[in-house]
Amino acid sequence: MQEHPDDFSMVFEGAAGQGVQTITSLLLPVLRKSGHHLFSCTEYMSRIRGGSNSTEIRVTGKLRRACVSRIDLLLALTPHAYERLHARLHERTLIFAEKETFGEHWDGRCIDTPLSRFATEAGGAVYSNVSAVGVVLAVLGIPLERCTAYLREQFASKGEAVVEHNIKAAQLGYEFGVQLSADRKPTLPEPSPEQPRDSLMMDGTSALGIGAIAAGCNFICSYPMSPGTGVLIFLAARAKNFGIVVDQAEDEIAAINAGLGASYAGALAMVTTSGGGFDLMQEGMSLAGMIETPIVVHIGQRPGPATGLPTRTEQGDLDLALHAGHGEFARAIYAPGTLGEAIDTMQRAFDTAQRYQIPVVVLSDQYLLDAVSTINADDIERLSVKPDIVETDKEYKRYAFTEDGLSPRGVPGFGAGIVRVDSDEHDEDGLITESFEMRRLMVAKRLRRLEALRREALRPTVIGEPNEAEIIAVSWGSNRGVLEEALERLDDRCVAGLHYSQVWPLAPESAGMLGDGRKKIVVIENNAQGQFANLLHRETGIVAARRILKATGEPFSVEEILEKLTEVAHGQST
Amino acid sequence: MQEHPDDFSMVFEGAAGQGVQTITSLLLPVLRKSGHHLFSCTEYMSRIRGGSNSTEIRVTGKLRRACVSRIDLLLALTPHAYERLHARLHERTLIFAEKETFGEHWDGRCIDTPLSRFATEAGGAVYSNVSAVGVVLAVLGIPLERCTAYLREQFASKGEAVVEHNIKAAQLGYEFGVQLSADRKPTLPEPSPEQPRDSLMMDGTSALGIGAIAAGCNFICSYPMSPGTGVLIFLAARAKNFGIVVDQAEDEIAAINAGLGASYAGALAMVTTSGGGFDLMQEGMSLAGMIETPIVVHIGQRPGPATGLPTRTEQGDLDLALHAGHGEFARAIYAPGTLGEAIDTMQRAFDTAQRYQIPVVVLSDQYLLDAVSTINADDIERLSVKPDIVETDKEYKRYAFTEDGLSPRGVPGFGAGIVRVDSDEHDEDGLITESFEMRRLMVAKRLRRLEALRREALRPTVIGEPNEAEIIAVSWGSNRGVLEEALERLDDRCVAGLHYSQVWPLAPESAGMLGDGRKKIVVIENNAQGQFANLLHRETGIVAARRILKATGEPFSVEEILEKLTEVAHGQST
Amino acid sequence: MDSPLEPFAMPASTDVAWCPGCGNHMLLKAVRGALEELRIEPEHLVMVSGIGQAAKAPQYLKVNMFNGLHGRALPAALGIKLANRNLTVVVESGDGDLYGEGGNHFLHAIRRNFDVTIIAHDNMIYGLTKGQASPTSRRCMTTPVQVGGVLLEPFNPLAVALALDAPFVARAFAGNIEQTRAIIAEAIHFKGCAVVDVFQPCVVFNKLNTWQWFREHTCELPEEHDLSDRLMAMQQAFRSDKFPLGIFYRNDKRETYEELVEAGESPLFRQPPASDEAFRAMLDAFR
Amino acid sequence: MDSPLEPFAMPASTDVAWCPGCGNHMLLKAVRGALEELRIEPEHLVMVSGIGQAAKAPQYLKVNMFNGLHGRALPAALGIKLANRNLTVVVESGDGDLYGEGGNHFLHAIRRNFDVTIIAHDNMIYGLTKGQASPTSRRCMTTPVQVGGVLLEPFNPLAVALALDAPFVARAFAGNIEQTRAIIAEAIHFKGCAVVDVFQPCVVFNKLNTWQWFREHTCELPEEHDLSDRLMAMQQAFRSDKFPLGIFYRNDKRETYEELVEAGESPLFRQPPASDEAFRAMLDAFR
Ligand SMILES: Cc1ncc(C[n+]2csc(CCOP(=O)(O)OP(=O)(O)O)c2C)c(N)n1
Ligand SMILES: Cc1ncc(C[n+]2csc(CCOP(=O)(O)OP(=O)(O)O)c2C)c(N)n1
Ligand code: SF4
Ligand code: SF4
Ligand SMILES: [Mg+2]
Ligand SMILES: [Mg+2]
Repeated sequence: MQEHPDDFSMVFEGAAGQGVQTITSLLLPVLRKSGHHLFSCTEYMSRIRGGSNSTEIRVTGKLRRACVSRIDLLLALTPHAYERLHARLHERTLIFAEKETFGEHWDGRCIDTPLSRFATEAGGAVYSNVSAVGVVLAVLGIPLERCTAYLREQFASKGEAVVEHNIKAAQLGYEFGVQLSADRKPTLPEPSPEQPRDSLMMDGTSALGIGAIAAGCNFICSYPMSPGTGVLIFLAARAKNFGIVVDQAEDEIAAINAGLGASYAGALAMVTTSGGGFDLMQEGMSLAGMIETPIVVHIGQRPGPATGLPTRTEQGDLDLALHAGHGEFARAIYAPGTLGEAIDTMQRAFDTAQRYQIPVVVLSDQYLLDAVSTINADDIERLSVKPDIVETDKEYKRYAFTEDGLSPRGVPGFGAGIVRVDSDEHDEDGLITESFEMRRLMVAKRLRRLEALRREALRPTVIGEPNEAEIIAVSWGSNRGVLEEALERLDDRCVAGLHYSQVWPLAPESAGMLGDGRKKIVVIENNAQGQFANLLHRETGIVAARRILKATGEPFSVEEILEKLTEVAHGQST
Repeated sequence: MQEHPDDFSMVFEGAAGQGVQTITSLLLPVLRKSGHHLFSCTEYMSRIRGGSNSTEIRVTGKLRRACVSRIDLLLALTPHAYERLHARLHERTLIFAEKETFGEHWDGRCIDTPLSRFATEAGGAVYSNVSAVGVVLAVLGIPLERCTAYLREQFASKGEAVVEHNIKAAQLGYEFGVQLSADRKPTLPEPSPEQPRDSLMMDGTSALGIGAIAAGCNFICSYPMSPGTGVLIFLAARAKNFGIVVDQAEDEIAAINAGLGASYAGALAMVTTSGGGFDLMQEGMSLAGMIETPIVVHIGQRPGPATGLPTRTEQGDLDLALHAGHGEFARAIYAPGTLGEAIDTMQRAFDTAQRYQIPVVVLSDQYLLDAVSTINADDIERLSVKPDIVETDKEYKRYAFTEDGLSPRGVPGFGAGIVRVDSDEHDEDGLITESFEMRRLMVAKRLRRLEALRREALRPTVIGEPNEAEIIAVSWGSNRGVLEEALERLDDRCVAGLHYSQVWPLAPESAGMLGDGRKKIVVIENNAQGQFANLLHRETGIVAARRILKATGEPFSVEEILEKLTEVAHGQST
Repeated sequence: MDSPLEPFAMPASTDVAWCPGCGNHMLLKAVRGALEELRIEPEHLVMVSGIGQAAKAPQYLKVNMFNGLHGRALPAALGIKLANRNLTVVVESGDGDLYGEGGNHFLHAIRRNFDVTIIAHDNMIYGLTKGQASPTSRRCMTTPVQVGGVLLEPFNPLAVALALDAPFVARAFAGNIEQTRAIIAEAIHFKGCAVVDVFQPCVVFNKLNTWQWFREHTCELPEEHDLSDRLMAMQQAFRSDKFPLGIFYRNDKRETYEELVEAGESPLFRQPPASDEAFRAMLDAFR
Repeated sequence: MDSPLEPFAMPASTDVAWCPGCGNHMLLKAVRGALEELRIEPEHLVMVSGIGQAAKAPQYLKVNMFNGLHGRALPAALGIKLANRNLTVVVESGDGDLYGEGGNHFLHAIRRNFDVTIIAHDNMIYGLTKGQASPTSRRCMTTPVQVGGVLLEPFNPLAVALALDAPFVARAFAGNIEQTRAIIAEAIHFKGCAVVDVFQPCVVFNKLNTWQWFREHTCELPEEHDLSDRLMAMQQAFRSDKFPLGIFYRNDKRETYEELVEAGESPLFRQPPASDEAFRAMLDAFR
């Protein structure tokens, strides 16, 4: 029996190309059918073959949205597994591996699992991973049939032989697995009876893509860059169905300028990239600010500087997003932390971009994008996002002065007017000007909308009872799940949490919600310097007493945050 | 007699192509020879011919480094002068213009000055500007001969006829000027007897160029962009003399990457640009941070966003410079406010870049770059900046771990070793790594130098007696001169000043020098939002009570700052 | 400027920021003449430009205008065209803008072959920034940056366009206003990516390539030139003794990008958002 | 890897991140063979690359390495060469890196004609980012982004290089390791900007342009090919029935950029700073 009756954590390790992804994609649906709550996340190297990647699957009694360090079951396809993961193993971890290749660290926890033999028997080395699935199903006590139907479906297109090989491989693994002595077999958490019927399982990338489609996105132009590419692929796959124009740009500069051209002409446009690509979009951001043209920019963060660790996670580009582009203009930045927030904030991003005629950033990271969890279809709401466009008349002026600084937006070819946008300082007509007075008015016009943006900013999500607490732990973006779970496990009324899914502008109530300086503030971030803590300081005057930071390229685990918060809580009470 | 006996301000206005620059370049040396203190600055439109540009020359009793609004003498070559400058005229302003073209605003202050007639008589319309010089010399009571020798020199290469035409034009103007009734003739400030012999006159661009050459800069690769191009031209003109490799890049991305390549190979490299071009260099900044390779980046700021006002001034790119490039790495940012500071901080920029193996930004603006003033040659000190390079041996590791995070820097072709730099996360050898532990160490290594950088940061310049004052006015970059003069004129012990010529990291004494929150802080900046005030808040916790901001594209005048500070001072005492 | 009743005329008060004698004035006339000839409606035309003297051209016509960033006219034009295929899209910018800062987009716009007309104001200099070498500057010309003279081989826009199989490649000289107008009209009428490099003297900064120089160094394409022969066109593009003027190459068979792109047939601003049904159907895949 | 006594050999423990069967392995061998043949000293060689699978190549040789940003190998190489002309500079990167993200630098590096060898690992795909179209991808190939197939005309690196008068233009196929080695050796030996596009199958993501495909679609240049004739080279570069291998064009008469640049004859790191005298003399001009 595992340590936590309510929480079983499995890790599947293998080289790129060995099919660890297949293991997960077979196990997850089967486990879901059994009514379990699932969470899964992935870490992988920046290579196509070889190396050592791993996926964690948590089977839990209630919905979880974070990874744990603890591994209850490890299935290792390469000898690197031990070296990379040993610190996460515990005394009773079940380790499935082949003794022959596993190396010197073989010990009592290891179970010699002849996967390559099974694979060869089944039809070839490629089937190792499916044998592994068989082993795991048996160990978890899930009937093999639940999987075989699925295997048939998945591989039908590849011909009967392949289907049979797969099923054979699974069977061999299964037969091996059932022999595991009962006392080593784990007990999974009770399947939850009220697991809702309409639950959907997806990764963060899909959630963002769904948000974009929900918002009516009909134009995306981007240059591939991990981990931002997924959103491009998601939309490309659905382009025909939803009438989305998809263009792969020659570089990121082209991408954002094409996005702005499209938006000028009335498209609901977005681009997706990562920090390095976003560097190249800065001038485009500035242009969006100047010509008051909506654009949504998704940044899938990864560790920098420069190329850094291309397939890892970090929250190191907040400062960059806050200040991207020269000169001064309004923007908004969302940073979702759950599937629901991803779908919701992506829609808000389009809506905000349209209504305020500004560039809007959605800041995610590799961890969030690749992590798989579930959401209820019923909980997915569509905002009504409309391109905020007017039909022009002969007298139309693109930058007509108004009280709130927002001019009705026309597009070329809709109405009798002429629509001019200019990256130079311009007059109401959009024509170049050198007048200092016009400049003064236009600067004020462009910035005035910041007030309304601030008023509308999303309030942070409250976790626990901040009013009663002495300590408030703050997270943003992908760290919502880990903070929620750590606080629950900490179970100490003296510590509460706040999660920001919009990081600019900050909700005006922030200072109050953070206790106006009377509480101890702990900020949790996946970066080296505490960029959000700095922002909170600047915007609310509140200084974080403690920054819990990590910039190794890995996400925080529940245990890590729990440990740090425990430390802080103890520090407080003594 | 003018309002301020110690301060005479002349403005020369004309269309682009009419030779206003020539007027200034003839008058300044002549006035200097007479022993006057001079300050001059220029504002111009983004066009090559036409429009209306103007240059201000101040003749002062002591060294000044700021512009005034007040115009004591206006020489207008176009009718736009009135419309653009009328608010700056006073009751006794001498206005020289041609009645025929000046338009409806002709009044008692105007003196009909037939410059075109003189020009035609002298040899053609192009000589109007030289006639204007003659007029002004006469009015100021400076013998014409002081100018004719200079004219001969200047135009010798164009042939005797041109020289004669020029002299004739000057004479005609002079003869006209001497007729001005004595009571309207201004009295210049007394020439200062101890005007040092070795005083040099130059603009900010030249000062930065001199700083670069003093530091041993031997490589510049840049793409033209106003107002940053001047530094490129300055170095190109002296490339042969000083062995500087000059390359005009195809774009700004190429520029910074070539700079980094050169620096990697041992050059003392810089690039120059403006905000929009710097946007494109962000990824290169990030690369510099990652590969720990020195580079100096000069940003000549101008009003954004986007193309904005290409020939105007602003301090709107501080936030950008502070956060440029994705990921986290150390940098330093200088922002000189005088010729001396320009020469000094440019040298420091090279020195800091070399010693800390980081990108260093020098943040100037159009106003500073184009403003002409004087400096004593004796006051120009050369720092010894050496490429901090070691000869490598076989075992050489580019990123060897050391206590302070700085590894001895080798260059290819010097020694028996191999020098590898990698934009991916890397090990001590500079080879790509996927190790989380190595990542952790390298992140710490790259950031550790921030402590030393902070310790070494330049202290702000103290103006007046901050300890006694209740109010401290803070400036950075090009606003030093205007703050100094306004404080002097205010002459109120309750207000003192602090000027920052390094804006990142901030001098650690900052909070103390700002009175630790016990004084009223006023921050003066040429931008719309108060970016430096935000930085001060974030870094010292001190909130500016007042932000004096301007983002019209024009610099602050002494009068403006004086007025605002008077307001603040009165607000304080009542 | 002339009567505001003319379709593309700006108000008389319009201040044209170009120097007297500059080739841009004539080129503007040629463009306007071509637009009038083609009877294009100003509301259905978008002029796209970057930054530079040339790039100011769209400011002087009464048309929809996207005056974007230096070097980035082409991607913006692509976005506009893909968002609304009914619009006629014309890019006008400088040699520095299109071939220097924007060189990469020039390559990939041609590869896409979307329906756009690229009019390059080729004055062989950076005008707006006061006279540095541009990609098309001739060897040895000195400038304040190129103090020892230009060292780089001039960029050959026609040869590069031909190398990438641009379906319409032409050169004009603003001094021949009639020919220029005719070529531009044909280029705008052409369906696909049409490249027109137009020689345009900068009378202030380029003292080498003057009106006179261009007159002396240009000629007509040879009589026997076959504008369907890409290699022959290339041969003419390689010439540097004299620079032939005219349409070098024309290929009506290349499909345009927007014909190939599956979505976006009707203007995107008219496109209704995904129906709730379709949206829910998409979600079903995640059950 | 092999004996660490060989000049370019990495330690045996070196983990090569390429897939088994990938063309990069053979290309690496060819490059190494060329370097050994030329007896270049590793300390005087700098390999420069961008980001991608191809761009990892310099990690697997014991040489000075500047592994810079995606698309930016060429400007870095320029800076290196100008800072120290004694160094041999070789750029190795992918088709996406050099012709996509870095397209503008490709154009202007050729215009400069500095002494560099550009080895493009042309697998007609983005390998590292898992299989999107690259600039050289053939029409109609489908990928997760190009779901309806590639719509753009493939970039023709040889034709573009020839259009810009690159003085050394060649194509190789990693499958012909001996020819590849020979071409690369000649290219490195050549003084000036040498462009070598090397076909290199990506066995994981490019299911269209396989080893087999390349074998079937390549051929030798015709016997009568005159490698001093640029137009003839262009004609061969235009071919798409089969892709000829070999040196298309060679011109030994173009001066290199660094010969023309006045400063920087001795390595800049050895250059003493301006003497105080010279410095003060410069200041005198401002008196
Ligand atoms: C990113 C960026 N870099 C540089 C500039 C400065 N700049 C403006 S126009 C121009 C060159 C203009 O040359 P060209 O395109 O040939 O146009 P011309 O003025 O000659 O018509 C440059 C370098 C800029 N605006 N933006
Ligand atoms: C600025 C930037 N944009 C995008 C990327 C992501 N990226 C890395 S490699 C690559 C393409 C690789 O293709 P190619 O150059 O052909 O090399 P290959 O992997 O095929 O050898 C891309 C798009 C990046 N690292 N930096
Ligand atoms: S600077 Fe040259 S290109 Fe610009 S308007 Fe004047 S003459 Fe024309
Ligand atoms: S992904 Fe393709 S290019 Fe990259 S190593 Fe594998 S086979 Fe080679
Ligand atoms: Mg030009
Ligand atoms: Mg490739």
